[in-house]
Amino acid sequence: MSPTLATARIQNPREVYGRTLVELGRADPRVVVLEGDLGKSTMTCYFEETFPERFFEMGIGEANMTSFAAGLALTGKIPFTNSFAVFAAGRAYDQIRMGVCVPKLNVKIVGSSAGLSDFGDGSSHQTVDDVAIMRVLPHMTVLVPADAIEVRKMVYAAVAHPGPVYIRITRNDLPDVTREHEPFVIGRPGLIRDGSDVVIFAMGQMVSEAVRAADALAAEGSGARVVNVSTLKPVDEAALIALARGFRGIVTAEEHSLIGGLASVVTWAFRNEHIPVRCVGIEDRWGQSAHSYAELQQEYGLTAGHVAAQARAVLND
Amino acid sequence: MSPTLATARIQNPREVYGRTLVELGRADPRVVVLEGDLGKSTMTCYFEETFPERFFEMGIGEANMTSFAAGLALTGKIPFTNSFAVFAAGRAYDQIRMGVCVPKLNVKIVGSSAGLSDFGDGSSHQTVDDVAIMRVLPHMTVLVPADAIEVRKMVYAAVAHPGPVYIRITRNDLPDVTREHEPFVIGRPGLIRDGSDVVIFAMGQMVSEAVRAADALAAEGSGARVVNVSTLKPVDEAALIALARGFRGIVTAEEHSLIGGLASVVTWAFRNEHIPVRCVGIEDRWGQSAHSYAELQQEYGLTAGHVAAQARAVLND
Amino acid sequence: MRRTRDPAELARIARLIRAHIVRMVGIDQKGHLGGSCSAADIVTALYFYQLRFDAARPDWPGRGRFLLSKGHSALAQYACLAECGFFPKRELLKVKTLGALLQGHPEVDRTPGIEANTGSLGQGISMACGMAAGLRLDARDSRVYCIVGDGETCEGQVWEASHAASFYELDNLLVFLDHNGLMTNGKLTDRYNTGPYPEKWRAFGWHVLEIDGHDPGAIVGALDTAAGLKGRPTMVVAHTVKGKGVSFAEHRPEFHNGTLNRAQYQQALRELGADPDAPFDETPLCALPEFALPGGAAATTGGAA
Amino acid sequence: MRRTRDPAELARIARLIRAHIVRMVGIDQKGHLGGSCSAADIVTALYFYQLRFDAARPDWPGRGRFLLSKGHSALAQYACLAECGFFPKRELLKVKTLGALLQGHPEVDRTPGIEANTGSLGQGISMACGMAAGLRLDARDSRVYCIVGDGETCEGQVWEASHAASFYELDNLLVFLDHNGLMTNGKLTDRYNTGPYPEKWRAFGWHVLEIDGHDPGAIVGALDTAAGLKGRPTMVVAHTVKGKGVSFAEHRPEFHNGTLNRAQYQQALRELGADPDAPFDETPLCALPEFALPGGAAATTGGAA
Ligand SMILES: Cc1ncc(C[n+]2csc(CCOP(=O)(O)OP(=O)(O)O)c2C)c(N)n1
Ligand SMILES: Cc1ncc(C[n+]2csc(CCOP(=O)(O)OP(=O)(O)O)c2C)c(N)n1
Ligand SMILES: [Mg+2]
Ligand SMILES: [Mg+2]
Repeated sequence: MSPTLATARIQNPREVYGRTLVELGRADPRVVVLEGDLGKSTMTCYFEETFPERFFEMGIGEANMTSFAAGLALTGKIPFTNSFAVFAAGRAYDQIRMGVCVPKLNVKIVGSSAGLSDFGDGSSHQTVDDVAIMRVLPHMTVLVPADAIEVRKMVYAAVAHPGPVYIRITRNDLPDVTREHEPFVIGRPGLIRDGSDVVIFAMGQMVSEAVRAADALAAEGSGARVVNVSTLKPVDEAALIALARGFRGIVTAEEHSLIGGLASVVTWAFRNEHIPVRCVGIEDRWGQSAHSYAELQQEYGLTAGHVAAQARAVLND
Repeated sequence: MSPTLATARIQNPREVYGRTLVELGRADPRVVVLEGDLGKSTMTCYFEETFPERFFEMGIGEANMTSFAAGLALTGKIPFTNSFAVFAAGRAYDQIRMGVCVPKLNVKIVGSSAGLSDFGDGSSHQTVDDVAIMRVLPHMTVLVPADAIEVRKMVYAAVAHPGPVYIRITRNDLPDVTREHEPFVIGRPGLIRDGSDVVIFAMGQMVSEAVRAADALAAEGSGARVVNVSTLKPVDEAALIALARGFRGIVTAEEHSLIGGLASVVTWAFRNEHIPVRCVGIEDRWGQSAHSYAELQQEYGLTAGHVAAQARAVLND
Repeated sequence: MRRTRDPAELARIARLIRAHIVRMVGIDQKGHLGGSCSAADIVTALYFYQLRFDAARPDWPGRGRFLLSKGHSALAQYACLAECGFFPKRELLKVKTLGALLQGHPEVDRTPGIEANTGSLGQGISMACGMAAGLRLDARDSRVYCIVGDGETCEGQVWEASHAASFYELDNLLVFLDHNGLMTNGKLTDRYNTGPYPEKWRAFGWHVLEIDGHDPGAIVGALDTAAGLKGRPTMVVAHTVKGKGVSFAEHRPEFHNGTLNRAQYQQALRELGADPDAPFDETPLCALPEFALPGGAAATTGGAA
Repeated sequence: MRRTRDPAELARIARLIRAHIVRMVGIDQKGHLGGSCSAADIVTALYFYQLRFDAARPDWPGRGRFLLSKGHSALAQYACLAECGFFPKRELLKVKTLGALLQGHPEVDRTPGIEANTGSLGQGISMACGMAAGLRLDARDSRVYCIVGDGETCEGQVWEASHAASFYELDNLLVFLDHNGLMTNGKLTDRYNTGPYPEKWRAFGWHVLEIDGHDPGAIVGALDTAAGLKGRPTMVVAHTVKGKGVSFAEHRPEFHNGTLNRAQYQQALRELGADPDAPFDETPLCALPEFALPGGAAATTGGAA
């Protein structure tokens, strides 16, 4: 039940994303890919090489890319739009909203280099807000993979799911924390590691930090259950509540603003549950440049240490 | 303490907005106004008539309007951008985010015909999401007036406040529910009507519905305190908690998605308070056309009756 | 359905369409009269001359696609769809009411014959490009038709789409510019000039035609000409009059999304040759003998694509 | 600071600026080498010939404004700002580190001499228009200079801004198009063509000049010419080479936001006439006698606006 991160395989989620698109391109001729001039970062370059006729370079025009994808969906295709998350979601917000989400079109939006993972480029290339703005859209499904294993399953799930899907992908390498053989089901939270004192609901990159935090807490005699909340919409509130039943407190952990992301999902789901909750996330601040991702994790309070500290605090609440 | 809505003056918020812009234009030469081809709806037409040289018709280009306003702010102006809320906020989301909010520029964004108030035009012209997407932006101030009295004060407050402000304005006439002589202070919730059993936190148009609900509840012997939460960001969480202390339950009421608006603000603020809460708002659906606003209020569960029903329910929780 | 290229017949149908627009605007309610009337002749020519469709199977994959990028002119399209038999004509009278088939702006999942959700300006032309690309991927000969507003050209997305269409050589795409010179709040040349249009689209790599957008012969001619233009998309700059056909609304921005009082409503109908007091005729044109195809041939014949 | 219009001197300074760009890109880290180098001659001419500023008072209202709409080329601007004395040169070596004055993309509230936050492509040119309008409202003679990328012209907002600038007759606005033919992932003509540029901006109502963007004489000439062009904004289509000055990076998309290994780093510096082993010279050009103004005259003199 407890993955040891020390020995876990490390994979790059966007690399796996790019390879999975090719698999799906082979399996389903309806899959088409649109790119906003970042194909060597988003890794749609593999799809372009393999299926040039189903690949559309859309230049640096995220709005048009998105509505163009809507048009492709209206002819029965399953288009994936690609750019950095900040642009894929935010620059094309109205196009996603009006053209895709209102009519529930089959467009998949993939936000790459999400969160703070484009550490060098600073505030303009970092997303603290993408989950929030995608979550408020009726008909949207919002997925945040915890590792590359989940990326692959999610891309399959997105193709199988009729309707708009947003997938948030980090630039960072990530250790495998989910299990290859377990199916991914949209909406279902995943138990990663068990414990009986505090439950840590974590999203994306923070799932592995939560596992590390749980290791530290275990050494101190506190049991932390780590739950991977990789579907941010739709949320199975009953499942979350069931997973926290009998626990003394909840910690949430996300590499996203505390407004509108996982902390919102959980505090909303538990609004009438009366169980103490503490939240780890970005405190209503913009991103900034740094020499490494680790520096930003420290600066924004997004390490295993921060998660463990909140777990200790909530156990004392 | 209890306004009687039956005899309250009715005013049109956008009319008052337009007049106030002219007052401010007179008082402060830095005030400039940008319009996205809807000046006779947003009522910036008054400013245009009075100060043509400080009025900029920007055509139907909300992105450029917003960044152009950022440029004006960078030369010391206090620009107001204007369009329907759906476009002012959503079509220019990235421009507001990157160009205005990251550097905390002095740009005021006014979203007109907000919520479902453009009832005939349907989903493409109705905003269920604007408060959510504006709230996730660091440095942003988000204001939702309960009546025209508050509109005027907010426009003054926006000019006095250095930094980005979003103001959400309905197309509907509204009865005066706030008091002319009481100052508006950004962040401060306003006590509209008192009671001691349940507290209703309401936003915008729903404040008057909440007052009507409180009247109905009073007739049944239940006391409802109505609080106008007209600043959705920054939120004075301690003030909200103090206003609910000793109450048996909370109801929130907003003409906005339950995701990301007032319900999020309140459930977040009360996350460790353990007081029952029920929320009235739009349940993750898009808007649609109707013959009247009242029909949509009914359809989306946004009447005084719906508020009163949730109050009764929370008192039984 | 039978096709006609007779200018007089198309003009007669367009008058009927405009009368429906007036009915849908109604009395003392807001409605997009101006832009619906300026586009009415083009929309009419598309449905009654050009477009290949099967009203009984609105999602027939072989159909031509038509979408209004200027979605606020939906009334013109709704009227044509009703007369072509996509849904009962009485739906026109329920437009914009709660639960109606016909929403304030086009909605693809609600209304048979509507191809996309438009209403947020600038998006529809991008969708049209995506459709054209999708049809080509499937090696379909269907064409995509789209109308953009001149005010709409303020939206940068129109130019993004124009780059895409020309780069991908979407010669199965034909766009009309409804060049009525007005946006919501006045004259484009006064308030925010986005012309000259032919030069712009030529520089963006399109074929450009210029016509009188109220001359059915010219519209049909442009459709025929465009069918032969290869290698690039075609833009037809159509000179139009906002509010066309309703004398007091012509050239008047007040009627962009304006209100008719009872007298205006009645006058408008009369000017369009309709009797305001007559009961609403529920029989669609497609049910008339002169529009039914002889010998029960499939409704999908006729029409260029 | 003293101004120079001597092409040889400007070329010499531009080499120095490029060497700083290489230093900021560093070894085994990502950095926007290509677009910074393609814009280096233009940025150099702006700071050392054209722009009116006071490095000690970066917010002096009488200054000319320069902003990079293609914000990812900030390294070129940072280097010039440092050499002009806006901040200590050693800040260049801390670029993109936590808490640094110099962020990955320009930030107005962080960095003296930076005029706006750019990095999300397409927005800067709109901001430049707004600044030009604001300066005109205040009856200032300051001018606004801006650089857009050719890939950036995919963004519709560039064309929205182009409409605004021409409609408002912003003749105090001068924009350079850094036409290096490449975007992130390859050649524009192959991957997503947005040319031809002069035709487009002429159709959008701009004055258009065309120059070799690496010829300081031509850049200075365009600046002089543009100063006399009235009634409309001016676009200078500058033909450039991405990665210019670093032989192995020229015309190569890999170095758009690429990585230099140690050998490449050293070679690049050497090609630019810099000794990779020499200690970093912390003295800015503005402190050298030949760049200081004679007799301590205010730094704000010189420069066109
Ligand atoms: C993105 C967006 N901004 C604003 C509006 C509001 N709006 C609806 S129609 C219109 C004017 C359109 O003018 P034009 O394109 O010339 O249409 P026409 O004259 O044919 O009616 C405006 C501003 C909108 N629908 N979408
Ligand atoms: C809105 C937006 N989309 C995508 C990007 C990512 N991006 C940064 S630079 C670049 C390519 C720019 O090409 P060009 O404008 O030609 O610049 P240059 O060749 O001068 O470097 C892209 C796609 C961005 N910064 N902003
Ligand atoms: Mg028009
Ligand atoms: Mg380039």
